[in-house]
Amino acid sequence: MNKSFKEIAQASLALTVTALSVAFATPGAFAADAGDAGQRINGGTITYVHEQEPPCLWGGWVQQAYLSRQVFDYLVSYDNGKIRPWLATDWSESPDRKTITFHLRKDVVFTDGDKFNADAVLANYPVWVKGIGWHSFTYMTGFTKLDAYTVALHLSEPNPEIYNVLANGHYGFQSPDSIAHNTPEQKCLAPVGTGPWKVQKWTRGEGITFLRNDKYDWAPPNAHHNGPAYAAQLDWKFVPDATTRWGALLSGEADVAYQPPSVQWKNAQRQFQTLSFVATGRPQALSFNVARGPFTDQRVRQAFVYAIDRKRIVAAVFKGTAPYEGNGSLSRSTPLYLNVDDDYPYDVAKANTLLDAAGWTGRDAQGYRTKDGKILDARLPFNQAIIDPEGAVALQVIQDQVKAVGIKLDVIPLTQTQGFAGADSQPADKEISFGYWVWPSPNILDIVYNDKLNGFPNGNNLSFFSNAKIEAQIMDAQREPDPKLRFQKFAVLQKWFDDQAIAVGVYDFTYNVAISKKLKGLWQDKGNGLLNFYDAYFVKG
Amino acid sequence: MTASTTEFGRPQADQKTVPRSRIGVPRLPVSIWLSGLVVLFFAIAAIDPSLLSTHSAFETDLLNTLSPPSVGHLLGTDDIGRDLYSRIVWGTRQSLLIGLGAMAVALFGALVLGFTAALGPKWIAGPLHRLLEILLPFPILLLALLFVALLGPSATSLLISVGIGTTAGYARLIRAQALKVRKSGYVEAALALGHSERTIFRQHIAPNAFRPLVALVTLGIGQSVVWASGLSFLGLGVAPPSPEWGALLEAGKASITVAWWLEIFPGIAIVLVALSFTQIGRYVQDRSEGNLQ
Amino acid sequence: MMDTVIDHLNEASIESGIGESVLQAQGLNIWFAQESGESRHVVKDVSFDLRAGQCIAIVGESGSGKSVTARALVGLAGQGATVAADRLALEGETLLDRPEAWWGSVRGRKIGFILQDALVSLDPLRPVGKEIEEALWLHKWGTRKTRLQKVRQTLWDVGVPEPDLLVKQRPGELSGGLRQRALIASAIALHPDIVIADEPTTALDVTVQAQVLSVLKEMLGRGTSVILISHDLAVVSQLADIILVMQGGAIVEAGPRGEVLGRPRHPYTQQLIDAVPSEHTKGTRLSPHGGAVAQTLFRAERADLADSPVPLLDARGIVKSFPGPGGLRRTVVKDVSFTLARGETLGIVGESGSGKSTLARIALSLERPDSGEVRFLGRPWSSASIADQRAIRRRISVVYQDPLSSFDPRWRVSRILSDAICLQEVMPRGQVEDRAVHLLEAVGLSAAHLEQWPLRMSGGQRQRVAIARAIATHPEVVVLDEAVSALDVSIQAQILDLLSDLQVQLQISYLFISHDLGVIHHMSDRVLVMQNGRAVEQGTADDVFRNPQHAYTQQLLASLPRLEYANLRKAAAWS
Amino acid sequence: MTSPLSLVGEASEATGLRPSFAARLRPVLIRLAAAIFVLWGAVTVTFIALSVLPGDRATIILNITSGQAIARTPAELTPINRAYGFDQPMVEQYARYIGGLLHGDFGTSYELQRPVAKIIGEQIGPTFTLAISALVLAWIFAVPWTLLTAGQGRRLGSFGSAAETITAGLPHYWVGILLLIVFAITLGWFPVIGGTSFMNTVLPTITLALPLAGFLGQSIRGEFDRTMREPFVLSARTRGMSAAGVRARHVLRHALIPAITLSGWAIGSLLSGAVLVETVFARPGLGSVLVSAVSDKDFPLVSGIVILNAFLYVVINLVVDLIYRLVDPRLRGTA
Repeated sequence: MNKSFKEIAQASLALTVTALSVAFATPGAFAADAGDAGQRINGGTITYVHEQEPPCLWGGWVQQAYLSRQVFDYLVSYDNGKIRPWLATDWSESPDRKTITFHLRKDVVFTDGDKFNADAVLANYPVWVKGIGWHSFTYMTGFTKLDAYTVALHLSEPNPEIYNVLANGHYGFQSPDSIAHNTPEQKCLAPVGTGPWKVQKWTRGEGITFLRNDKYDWAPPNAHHNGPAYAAQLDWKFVPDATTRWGALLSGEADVAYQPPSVQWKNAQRQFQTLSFVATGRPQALSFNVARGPFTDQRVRQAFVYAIDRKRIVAAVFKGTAPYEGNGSLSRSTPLYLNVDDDYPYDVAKANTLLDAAGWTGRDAQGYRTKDGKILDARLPFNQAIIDPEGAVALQVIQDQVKAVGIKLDVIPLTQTQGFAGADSQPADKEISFGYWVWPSPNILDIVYNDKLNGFPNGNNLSFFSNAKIEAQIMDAQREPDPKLRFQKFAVLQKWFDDQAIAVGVYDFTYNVAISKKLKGLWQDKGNGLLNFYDAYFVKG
Repeated sequence: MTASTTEFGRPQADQKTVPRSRIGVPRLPVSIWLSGLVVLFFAIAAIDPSLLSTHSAFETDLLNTLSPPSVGHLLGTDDIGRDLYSRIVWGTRQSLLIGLGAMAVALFGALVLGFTAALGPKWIAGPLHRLLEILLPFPILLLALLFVALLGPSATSLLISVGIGTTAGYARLIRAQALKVRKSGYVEAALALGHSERTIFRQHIAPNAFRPLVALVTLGIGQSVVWASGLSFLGLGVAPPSPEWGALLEAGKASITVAWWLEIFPGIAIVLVALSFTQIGRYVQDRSEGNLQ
Repeated sequence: MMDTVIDHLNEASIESGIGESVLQAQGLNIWFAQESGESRHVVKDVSFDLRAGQCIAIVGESGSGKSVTARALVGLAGQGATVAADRLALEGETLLDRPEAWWGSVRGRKIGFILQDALVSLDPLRPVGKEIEEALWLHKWGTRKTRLQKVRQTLWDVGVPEPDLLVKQRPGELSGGLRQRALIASAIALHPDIVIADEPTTALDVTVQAQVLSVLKEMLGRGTSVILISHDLAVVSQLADIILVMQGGAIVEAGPRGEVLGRPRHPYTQQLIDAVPSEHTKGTRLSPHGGAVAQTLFRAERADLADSPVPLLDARGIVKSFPGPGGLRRTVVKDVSFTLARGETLGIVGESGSGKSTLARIALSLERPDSGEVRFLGRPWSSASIADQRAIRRRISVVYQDPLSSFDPRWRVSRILSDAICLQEVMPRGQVEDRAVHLLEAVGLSAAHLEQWPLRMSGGQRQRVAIARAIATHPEVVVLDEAVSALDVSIQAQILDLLSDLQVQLQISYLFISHDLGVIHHMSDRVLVMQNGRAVEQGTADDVFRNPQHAYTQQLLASLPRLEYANLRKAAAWS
Repeated sequence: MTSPLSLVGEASEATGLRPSFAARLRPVLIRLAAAIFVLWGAVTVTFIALSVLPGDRATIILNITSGQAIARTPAELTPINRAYGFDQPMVEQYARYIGGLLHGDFGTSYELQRPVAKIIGEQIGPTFTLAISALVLAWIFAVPWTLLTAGQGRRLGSFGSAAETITAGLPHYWVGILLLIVFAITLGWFPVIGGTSFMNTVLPTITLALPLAGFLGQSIRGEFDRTMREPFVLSARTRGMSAAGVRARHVLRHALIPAITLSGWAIGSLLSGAVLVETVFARPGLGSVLVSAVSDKDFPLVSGIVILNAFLYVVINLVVDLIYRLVDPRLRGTA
């Protein structure tokens, strides 16, 4: 391990921990860490009720990472901001920080008996490229084999957070044999990994049964034990309705429930153990269209933000299940996050002043502001597959509140088809976008504010922001080798986007679970909150 | 052929006149009165909701969320403090519009398809009849899903999708009815008198084939409201702030463990409308059948 | 009045000199509760005394209360009925206020009940054998095996030739005669002492009717008492010892058969007897007040009609077949030819299924014959193009058996008539109405009926409207397809009189189709007898009826029940 | 009265053959041809409908696999278009699909990356069980109910009929939620999480059966009341049969006939209802698969479900036809 890596790791640890502790206290973040090992029961079936069912177990969607994490292992492990070894025992960076050499463990076998080695890493790379839609944002360009258990990872840009990426659930390893010979269907339903669990059966619409990998002996150092998982079986069920999940936990049919209804969150904290994890990356944020329409005017953007009481909305709608987030670029768990929660407090008078100044002085019959005969109208299409029902409710309150200052907000729900087909994604289609992106690195700025992607409009740029200078500044921050300077540069950028009100945060995408009191040891991965059932065990009584 | 002297079992066969009360209003069963009142209430709500509502349907009140039914909020408030009663009242227009509109769409399609399939020239009637056979096994919901996917989730696409989803069924009924009327004595009598086919269609077949459908139409309005709310429930319905009833149910689901009223009252509204239209429809049906006997 | 009736009854029973009283009714009254809360008095003070082995007939027209009376005797007067009597007794035991369970043991065992038209009076979904066996099973008679034997025996007794085959068949698969016998078998399987037969022969062909009557006759011979309900005096005259004439719920005349039919005292009885059409009534009026037809109609003069030697209708070699079950075609009309001259009535008579109605439809060009042709005034008619046919249609009109179904249910009388009137010529609205009133008056109705719904009119009034519509277009030919078959005898008499008057006045030719030999003989100049699609005999009415050549015609006439006593009297009165 | 599959009756009417073997075979062949025609039509309609739907298939596939909702660059789309053959003309894609069908190949789901036949094979069981048990339960509810309340006077009749009207107007998902909350979550009598075991099937079945029972009840009642006025009812009474006996032994059978026809029709609506019920109870089945397949323009999967549905419709109506003939022997021998 070379010097610069340690420094980076320490710096990011410090920053992230501060951010987390300041912003969002999570009671019992490590559920029952103190569980009495003497009462532990070996074996048993853990039933977890989750919300969404992805098409395949593995892929680029965070819903898939939740599942992949159970059957795959990763090169490194992300432990509270610190990078720890896992399948790679040791690594070093080249001076230009664009090549990282990983030394691999030699005792790891896939559940189909295939060996994990440099060839296996190389065999997985094309799979990642094909299967992870946003792969190019990681700046990875490929692996080369140095010897049977040594590989070199090549990057197009230096990326200090590449370790977070490699640890984040998507970049797991499948057996080379299965990649070469299994049918697409097998690869989709039951990919073969080295992880603590293997898929036994996926009943679509119902759930997945995982069986313990009895040969497992290569847990990361931040796990609580090594060797096979404590429980013998993991039943991962898909239950779309929150109330039903809550009922299942109450009745004892489930041991762990994803996202209980917000109205029951206080109860959940009382009656059960709970875990919360604020996802890294971008929070649920409002991105204003700065390419055309009324929000090209900074005053109008700011007025919109002053007009909404974000803190109170989030408190009322989410009832503690998700924290308010002021920053529109980075969530509070993302490395190098800057807290801007106190900017833009709820101030209707200020909003009105700003709008008047921007020339929206006329009023129509319904009280909406007009300028040159045009109503101050903002369309906000949102994908129902991505914004949960409570997010949609928050939008309704926003709609009601901006009406008070004369802004007409059209909240337009899109079906899954429309959403995934990229409907209403052109500058002419909308004035405001609403959405999040789970991403373990501050280079999210590069992804969401970049005008062009390979010469074509960048679909991730929801604000249609186009400013070569800022783009260069983002890349400069990204390339900055000194952690302190890098933090400063990213802080400046975050502050700039906040001041400009190009995007403002509303709430953080939060992964909450409620856990039965008889299940201990369950923990959430500190990279993107993935549940780790490997350490979970039942206790007597 | 049976002689029509079957008196037994129908001793009041010649007593078909509607009993009338003194002021000349037909004496209607209590259930019809009640149904009428319900329809009237919702009709007013649809025409001018402000006459019946107590609050704004859209104004949020974050200090007063999920409060149970009380004098201030007759049916309680929702998760962002909106008055449920007023939301139901304001949602009436859209819900009923979807019900009526879907029925209108279904009826229009069914009339064109049904009559053409029954009476059109052979080269079109045959294939059309087969087309109806193809559409029938399509689950209504699948057609609806397709249309919502095509048009996006909105009241219009709900209306069109439910309408088109139910068209084939009605078209088949109209076809059967038209064929039946075409074989009736009065059509033959008109033919024997020397009327043209067109006149006979206009004077006899069209109105008489449609007659028994009047009841079905009212039944169908209620059913359409239920179907549309089902689609809203699947998230394929009207935009969120809109208080369409299906959307209310969908929204209430999340809080049902602490706020039963959010799920119960919109459901009752839907059932009441479906029930009232059905009652009236069945009454009309009974009357019209009585007249046809 | 009441006293005299009872006196007569007693006289009658003494006269016939048979057995003791088995079923007695004194002052039987029945009311029906109505929706309005009031009640309708439908049976008023009916009394009779049925003796063992005796047949009492109750005669009356629809609505006279005869069927309700019959049903009250088995405790099934109907929902909302209130039955009261001074005495209503079966073999000395009262029938009033009996619990359901008690009735269950009486019905079918002590009193058998035969309804009209077995097609609807037997469960169409069940084999006939099951239905008859059920009667035995209900009264816990025998074992399954002996019951089946008994069923066959009973069927044999009522004259079913192949009982083994019949038990497995359903009513729909049986001919009218077999069906009616099966129904009788189900009612008498347990040899009840009393059999009530409610219109047992209505809607049956004349030959089948004769068979059924003979079965009833046999039962009487075996000592069973029978109450026979009928609207048909001729049928009644075959069986009854005592006849009760009911009108408006009350008995207006009662007495032994010979007396009631031969020397009727009540004018209503007289009227009923006079109304029966037959060979003797030909050329006479049947109804006392069907008379005065308004002379308001004008006869259409047409150039092409003037002394044309060609017949109005000329049908040659008509053949018509329809697809039947199993892909077979059934030939319904086989090589039938006829002509119809101006002002003439051609009667077409035959039993159900003989093809007479199909022939009528071909004569109307509503159906195209497979081969053969019908010509109108020598011009193509059945083979003409649709447009040419339309030009002729108004000159050949039609009256159906069931006028109600031939009216659009949404139309009032005025619309029905103006629809036909306007086809003839375009005229202003007021004139149309005038003409509609003329037409109504011509058929014995008035302007008051213009705004009525056919549904709310009586059967006779409806048929008058149908006739008014038929003559509205100044037709030369009117096809009357069983036009009076569904009417009560007195109404039938009025309609027949009306038709005769109109014929004389308007010089219309009638193609008169009926299964009723009496009606045909009364109305027709010439007669065509049809059997199984063939015209077996043709000739003048008197020739055919008095001197039938074909065996089938002879059989038909032999089966016809005749109103013996009345005929004697009438023949004497008119000769 | 025509059979529900009126295709057949009309077709055979026009023929003038002797009832030879060929003639007996002919209706069967016609029926078969009609069924195949219905299947083909259903597939074609689905193909056209899904082709017309807006949204680029490759974009959808790409976005679903990455969990994003953005427009894609041609560089990203081209390989996917090539892999799935979306770059070929529509007619060719259609021909390829139909060709596959003729060889028994239902294609592979775009979204789930699996053979459609396999997906449907997995999901048909729970849905079919649900639909059929709901149909059976609806009958179990409706028949005794009408037998108890129909034809016994006005007051009882209106009570029975009102109950039917209310149940017939109940929205499936609403009933489902209430049952779930009351009987599974609050009282704990039934499991909360959907599965396919017997206990898991009880509440969904009741949910789906209740409105159907209302419809069946209405139709049975109408026919029941009508049949009660038939002369053969009086005729049976005069033979000594009790009122209850006549109702159970004679009238009921007649009254069931229209309800049997309705049951054949109900299959389409049962499957639609199953989608909602499966969503409420988080029960595996075709419903949720169908909803997401349509959303993702997953043509092979939607088409597979449509074919299956049309096939079931045809088969069930054949069964209904048979039951029909069993109950109403008058129809026997009419082809």
